[in-house]
Amino acid sequence: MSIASSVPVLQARGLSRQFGHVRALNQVDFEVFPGEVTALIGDNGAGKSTLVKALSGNLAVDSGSILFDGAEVDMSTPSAVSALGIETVYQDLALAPHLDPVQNMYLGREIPRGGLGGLLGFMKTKEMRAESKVAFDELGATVRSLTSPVGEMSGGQRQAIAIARAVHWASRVVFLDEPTAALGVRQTQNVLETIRRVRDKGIAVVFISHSMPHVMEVADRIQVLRLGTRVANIPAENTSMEELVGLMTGAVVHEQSPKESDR
Amino acid sequence: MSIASSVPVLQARGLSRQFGHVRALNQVDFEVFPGEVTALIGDNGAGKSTLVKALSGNLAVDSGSILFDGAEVDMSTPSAVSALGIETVYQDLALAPHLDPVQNMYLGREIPRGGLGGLLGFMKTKEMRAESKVAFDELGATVRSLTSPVGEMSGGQRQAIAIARAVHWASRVVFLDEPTAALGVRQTQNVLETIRRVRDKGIAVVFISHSMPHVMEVADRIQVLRLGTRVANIPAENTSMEELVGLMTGAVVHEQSPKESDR
Amino acid sequence: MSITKPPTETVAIGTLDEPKQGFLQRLVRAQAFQILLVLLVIVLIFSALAPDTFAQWSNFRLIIQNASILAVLGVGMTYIIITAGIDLSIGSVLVFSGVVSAIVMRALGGEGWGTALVGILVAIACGIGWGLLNGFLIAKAKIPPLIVTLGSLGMALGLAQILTGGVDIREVPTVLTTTIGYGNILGTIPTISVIALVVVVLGAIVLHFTRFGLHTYAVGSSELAARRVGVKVDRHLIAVYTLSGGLAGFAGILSLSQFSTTAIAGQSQTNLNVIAAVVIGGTSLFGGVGTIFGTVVGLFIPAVLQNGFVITGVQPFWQQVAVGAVLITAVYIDQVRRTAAMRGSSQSLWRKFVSGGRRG
Amino acid sequence: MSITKPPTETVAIGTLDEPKQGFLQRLVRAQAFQILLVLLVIVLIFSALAPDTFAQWSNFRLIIQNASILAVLGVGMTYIIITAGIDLSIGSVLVFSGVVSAIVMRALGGEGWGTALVGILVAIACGIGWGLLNGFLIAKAKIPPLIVTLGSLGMALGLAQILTGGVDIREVPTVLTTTIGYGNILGTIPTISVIALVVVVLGAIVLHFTRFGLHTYAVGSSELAARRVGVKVDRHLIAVYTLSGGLAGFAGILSLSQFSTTAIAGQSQTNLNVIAAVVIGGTSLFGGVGTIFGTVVGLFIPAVLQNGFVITGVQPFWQQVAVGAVLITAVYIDQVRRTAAMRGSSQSLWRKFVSGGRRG
Amino acid sequence: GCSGGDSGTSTADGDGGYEIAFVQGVAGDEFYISMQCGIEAAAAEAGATVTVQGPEQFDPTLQKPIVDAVVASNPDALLIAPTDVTAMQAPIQAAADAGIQVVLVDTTLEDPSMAVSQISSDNAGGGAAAFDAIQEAHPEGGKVLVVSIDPGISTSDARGEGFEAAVAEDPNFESLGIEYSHNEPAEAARIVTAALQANPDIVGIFAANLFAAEGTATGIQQAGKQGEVTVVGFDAGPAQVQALKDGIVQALVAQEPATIGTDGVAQALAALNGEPTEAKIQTGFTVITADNVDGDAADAIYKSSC
Ligand SMILES: Nc1ncnc2c1ncn2[C@@H]1O[C@H](COP(=O)(O)OP(=O)(O)OP(=O)(O)O)[C@@H](O)[C@H]1O
Ligand SMILES: Nc1ncnc2c1ncn2[C@@H]1O[C@H](COP(=O)(O)OP(=O)(O)OP(=O)(O)O)[C@@H](O)[C@H]1O
Ligand SMILES: [Mg+2]
Ligand SMILES: [Mg+2]
Repeated sequence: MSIASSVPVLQARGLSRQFGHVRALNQVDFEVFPGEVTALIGDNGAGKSTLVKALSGNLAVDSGSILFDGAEVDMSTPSAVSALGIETVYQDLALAPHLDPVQNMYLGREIPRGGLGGLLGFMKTKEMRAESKVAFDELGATVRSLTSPVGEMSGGQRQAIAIARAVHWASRVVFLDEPTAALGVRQTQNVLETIRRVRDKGIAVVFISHSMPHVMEVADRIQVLRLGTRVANIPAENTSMEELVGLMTGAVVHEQSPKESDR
Repeated sequence: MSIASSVPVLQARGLSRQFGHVRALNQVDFEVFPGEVTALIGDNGAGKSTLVKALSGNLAVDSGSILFDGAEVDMSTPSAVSALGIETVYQDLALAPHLDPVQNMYLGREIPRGGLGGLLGFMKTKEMRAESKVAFDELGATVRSLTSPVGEMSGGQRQAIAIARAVHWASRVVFLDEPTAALGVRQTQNVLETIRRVRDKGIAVVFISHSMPHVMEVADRIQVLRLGTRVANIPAENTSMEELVGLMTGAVVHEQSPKESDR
Repeated sequence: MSITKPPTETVAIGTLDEPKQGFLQRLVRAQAFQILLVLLVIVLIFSALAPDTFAQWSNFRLIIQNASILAVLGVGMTYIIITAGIDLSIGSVLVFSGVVSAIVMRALGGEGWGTALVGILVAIACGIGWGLLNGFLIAKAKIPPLIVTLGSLGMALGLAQILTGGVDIREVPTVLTTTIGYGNILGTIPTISVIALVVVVLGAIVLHFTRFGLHTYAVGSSELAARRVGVKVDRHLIAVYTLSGGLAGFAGILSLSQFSTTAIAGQSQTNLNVIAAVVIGGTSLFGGVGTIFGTVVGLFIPAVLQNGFVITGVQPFWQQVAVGAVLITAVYIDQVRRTAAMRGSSQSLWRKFVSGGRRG
Repeated sequence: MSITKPPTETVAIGTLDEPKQGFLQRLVRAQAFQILLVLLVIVLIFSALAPDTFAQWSNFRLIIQNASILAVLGVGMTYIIITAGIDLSIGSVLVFSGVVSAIVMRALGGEGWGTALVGILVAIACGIGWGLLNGFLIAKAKIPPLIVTLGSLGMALGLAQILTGGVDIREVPTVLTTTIGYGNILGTIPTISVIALVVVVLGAIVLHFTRFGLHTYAVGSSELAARRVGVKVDRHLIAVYTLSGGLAGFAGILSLSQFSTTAIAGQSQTNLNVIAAVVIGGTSLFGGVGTIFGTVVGLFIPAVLQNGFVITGVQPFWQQVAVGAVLITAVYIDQVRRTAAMRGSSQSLWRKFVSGGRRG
Repeated sequence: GCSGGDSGTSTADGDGGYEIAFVQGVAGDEFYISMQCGIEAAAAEAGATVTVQGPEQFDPTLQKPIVDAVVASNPDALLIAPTDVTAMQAPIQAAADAGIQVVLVDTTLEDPSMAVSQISSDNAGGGAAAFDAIQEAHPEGGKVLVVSIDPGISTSDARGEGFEAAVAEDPNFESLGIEYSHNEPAEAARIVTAALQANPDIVGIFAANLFAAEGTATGIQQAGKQGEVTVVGFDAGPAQVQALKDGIVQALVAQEPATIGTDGVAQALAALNGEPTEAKIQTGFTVITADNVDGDAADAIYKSSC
């Protein structure tokens, strides 16, 4: 089912981060392997989004280290992280509301014109539009206008744009923070399928969702956060929905050291 | 299962609304009955949120009429609508990010102090805090701090606050636009249970969701929007997930006039 | 889907919460404490440089006196900026109200409290009139506040000039100048400053403790959210601009009392000075955050700087340079300290936004 | 869950889309077309009132000539306001650059192009210097733009006064005054206006068609989003403030050419005038929206009004009142027409926000 | 100091020299700089030190805090150009009450009794003289315009009024009134171009201060009316004199700032030394034209550096 290798492409060790009196991350270990879909689940406020932000260069942690391909690299800014081939769909999406879907899709990665025009910053607008259309179609997104600002679009349309963008650019890791939350039934199925397709290209996928059926459907490995701590890291086939829900709420406690459960 | 009466508490007739070249609503009829959970479903961009905004005084329609308790009343502003006992959880939530959960919960409905203090605008802060805590607890919300701005909170925490607010104030109709999208498993169950409880108090609930299992779990009646038009209005027991999905995507077409299917 | 319903345990609400905070704590933590430290440092430096001249009550007294009118204006401006608005017209409205009030008092004649009281009411009424106009155009006609108040700036000043023919009116009842303008309370505290203090304290109480203040924050935090939950946003905006206008009118009578003239050519810098004070005090131009206390501290920083520079004999041209540099430095230090207080949250964009950091 | 995968039909993308839009269409639709109509109406009214004096090319020529320097400044300000920033320092930077350039040219001596060219480069370099400083403090030190540019306003002006001892320099190479200042192209088109037009057109092309322009909108639309997708937000902000500074420096040499003096104290209103023009032109102070074309139209509305009022003999005091009133009315009409063009979207708060309506 | 040097800093000298503070009506104005030169020269002779301060605009609300601070710094004498006859009354009274010898220079107060002396220019007379110069150039009469600063500034208002009063006495001339340039050359240029467009028969323009004159000159050049319109400026800084020599301005009304400054110091020192003082000194003005600029009026030109 997975073509996973044994070196994690991204590995976090002992991450902690406190906001005021709230300890959002508390000594979290986390790792993702190429060609594997890792589901990250947990109750509301468990720290999932905070972990994603920390791993995508958007949030400084108080302590802990992050390794990429087994080595420490600069992951302090979003642009450094995307240069490593890591893309993220944030829970709050973070699209530029006044820009259109195509501009959002290519923001920061515009295709320059050839020659002098390109040096001066002119862009291949038509090409970008055509490629975006293909990417949106692939997800079955119902984006009805490619020239309206995304701020005017429906929740699901915006989510589809953000997913299309991340999937299009990721080459090593893609984080999807509740990507299907606003999507229709059909779009959700497309996204789950896309996740599998991306995984099969050897890219590591981190899938955050509150929908246990979806998690069971695509995940190869499941890591559970509870109150800022990882309480489980288990292969998807070895668990059940009941166990996962118990782990998230604290009704079930795994008597395991994180090291033992690794792979 | 439902204590529905036969006069719709809220009824929309032939609502249309166009944005630029996009026809978001196209001659939509829609009605909700007291003590009934009406699920409103449809593909992304079908017009569900637009319909909710139109029915909650947030959007002027191009044509069509809205009746409350069978009569035309002023429903042009959100405050007029909430005065009728109609509350809404919007898909984009619309909390004031700099205010804390308690302030958001009571915004526009603050409890005044007694006597002169009340006239001068002083508020019963402690009482509001205590009541908010009860409301959040009821939903099992994981709001960790009652004094932090909600802009700092996780997606699920914010959603829980918005739901708690709407449920707390609604006396006739409550619109829930994808209320469980960001919620954890446990919180989702609580919200579904809350929906049933509210329904049993005789309040009409409009539940928008892309999760067919949740829809089937709580809905008494299901109305389907497709490209801005209502294509079905059916009791929940007479349908199946497959049929609903087909209706939403256009794979199944109901050969029915809306009038016939009414109740 | 067969998920067994998990126990509805009541989790964590408030359990990790900060200890309950009193009024003082909230004020101090929230906004303006760091900038107060900056002000104190400035005062200490000048006191060390010029202990005999700067660090005297007689000098502080005058600094406070000169800041009093601006403080009254600052209260209204703080409300407006918290709603994410702006009011450029306050200086002109001040002048206009002073002019009308002076004309009325001249017509009534007399130097006593009767005339003065009518003048005060007229000035406030004029200010309220302009404020209502501003608020109405902003809330109902949906014209951007910058344009509306730029327009009323010109209109109020032009009308003041038309009413006076461009010649200042200098007949002001003596009771105003002797009591409000230059009178003292307890022998040494300027009456005008006590009046300003009352306005400031009332403004702060209303902003931080009442429904009106809460709605001011709500409108600035998210107008959409406020509107959706049924806050009467339009009415509130009108009220806030009216408040600012009324305070500008009141400041007009204070200015008349202090200067015994309508000073129609004056107040050209007032709007920018007051806006700067509000922003120095930690209020974000993007709305939703701010305190009156911060504004008052924000007023004193440039005032103390100018006073100190004059006393230590810094050349006027260099003063401008120095005030500019110190302003930037002060806000920067405030920034850094606040960030540090948040414990390494320097990457939290949200927090930066909330604290008015990046873009305010 | 057994949902049969529905057909992945390619729905609706672009099918309901507007017909493809050219450059002109985009410009016109997007922002500034309505306000252009307002300008035209104002011109028509004055033309009817004073056909022999107002409605003459000779008069329009002068209006255009007098608006040229502000147009150059307006280009930079439009970029800045689109990023949700503000630059109060342009007037002072203009003066400072003019002063330094005049001093350098005086030291070099000579009335020819050699000296003038050095002067032009020096002025632009000075402007860039201040712009860099502003940008750095805003982007890196995270100090609010209002405070930074208020500070550099004072600093640049103070330094200009220190450099000259407060006395204007009047020695400007004659080539500058005869060609740029008062020269004409094609006999009747002021050279300075042609220069300004080139700057405006270049500014518009870069803003609307290049990556740089796109990132400007992105930063203003959502700084967080831009940062997250890897746009170098800090670098971009520095670049935008540097652009504005450089243009202010260039405007400094234009001003020298036109007035043959450094006019140190004479730019106190420039910043507000330019900001007002940008906002009249439909750019939102909250960022993300705006056009250069709108700014240019926004500059001409007050300029034409003033010219028309003087020509039709309106009393100076009344002029201020009338300019204020017409300003508000113009923006209001623009607002209403734009809203109507959106077909009844008057309730769409989002659209209002996008179009800079409510709060910009 | 006026040369940008360090003479503005008061050095607490041990030689017992007096400390004199000079508060300008507005900082960075050549008129006050020339006055400052006179003051510093006279003070240097007497071994006194001078501190100079001034507000950014001619605005009592900006000048008052400065005066308050100057008083707090406790100089021996205060030379001040009050920006308003009533608004500055109380702060200056406070200075006198603190034992500081006050000399009012250039402008005065409603009740100047606390001052040891008041030395003022005749601004209204200067305005009338400006009209005389236009009258001389255009004996046939015509339309005239005043470009002033802002309404409410006592000095420029007096100039405008003096000018208008003189126009009213000559039936051949018609005044188009006073326009206000808000102290911006660009604004003055816009006004003048529009006025010339509406009234091509304007024969004379009186520009009430330096920026008004510079903008007026620019406007006339833009309209291509050099030589047809007589421009009379007020004050005679190097810039104005340059304009006069270039033929852009035809006449200048010069006050005597240096004399005011010298006299002011003399009066202050007299008061400090317990000698008799002169309660009121009126200084005159000189009309400078191209004919006398290098001749007998050369002394009237203001200095931009001492
Ligand atoms: N910028 C911030 N400032 C203060 N507290 C924060 C901030 N961001 C997150 N928190 C807090 O940290 C905790 C973890 O939040 P996070 O968003 O990571 O949760 P989550 O697991 O993603 O939850 P959800 O499922 O609801 O999205 C929450 O209690 C939240 O209130
Ligand atoms: N303010 C607006 N301006 C322009 N177009 C809009 C606006 N609001 C909605 N639309 C368009 O109207 C259509 C319906 O949007 P709506 O938000 O109602 O969909 P929805 O059914 O709620 O979808 P979702 O399930 O994704 O939330 C979409 O195509 C959307 O792009
Ligand atoms: Mg989350
Ligand atoms: Mg929706």
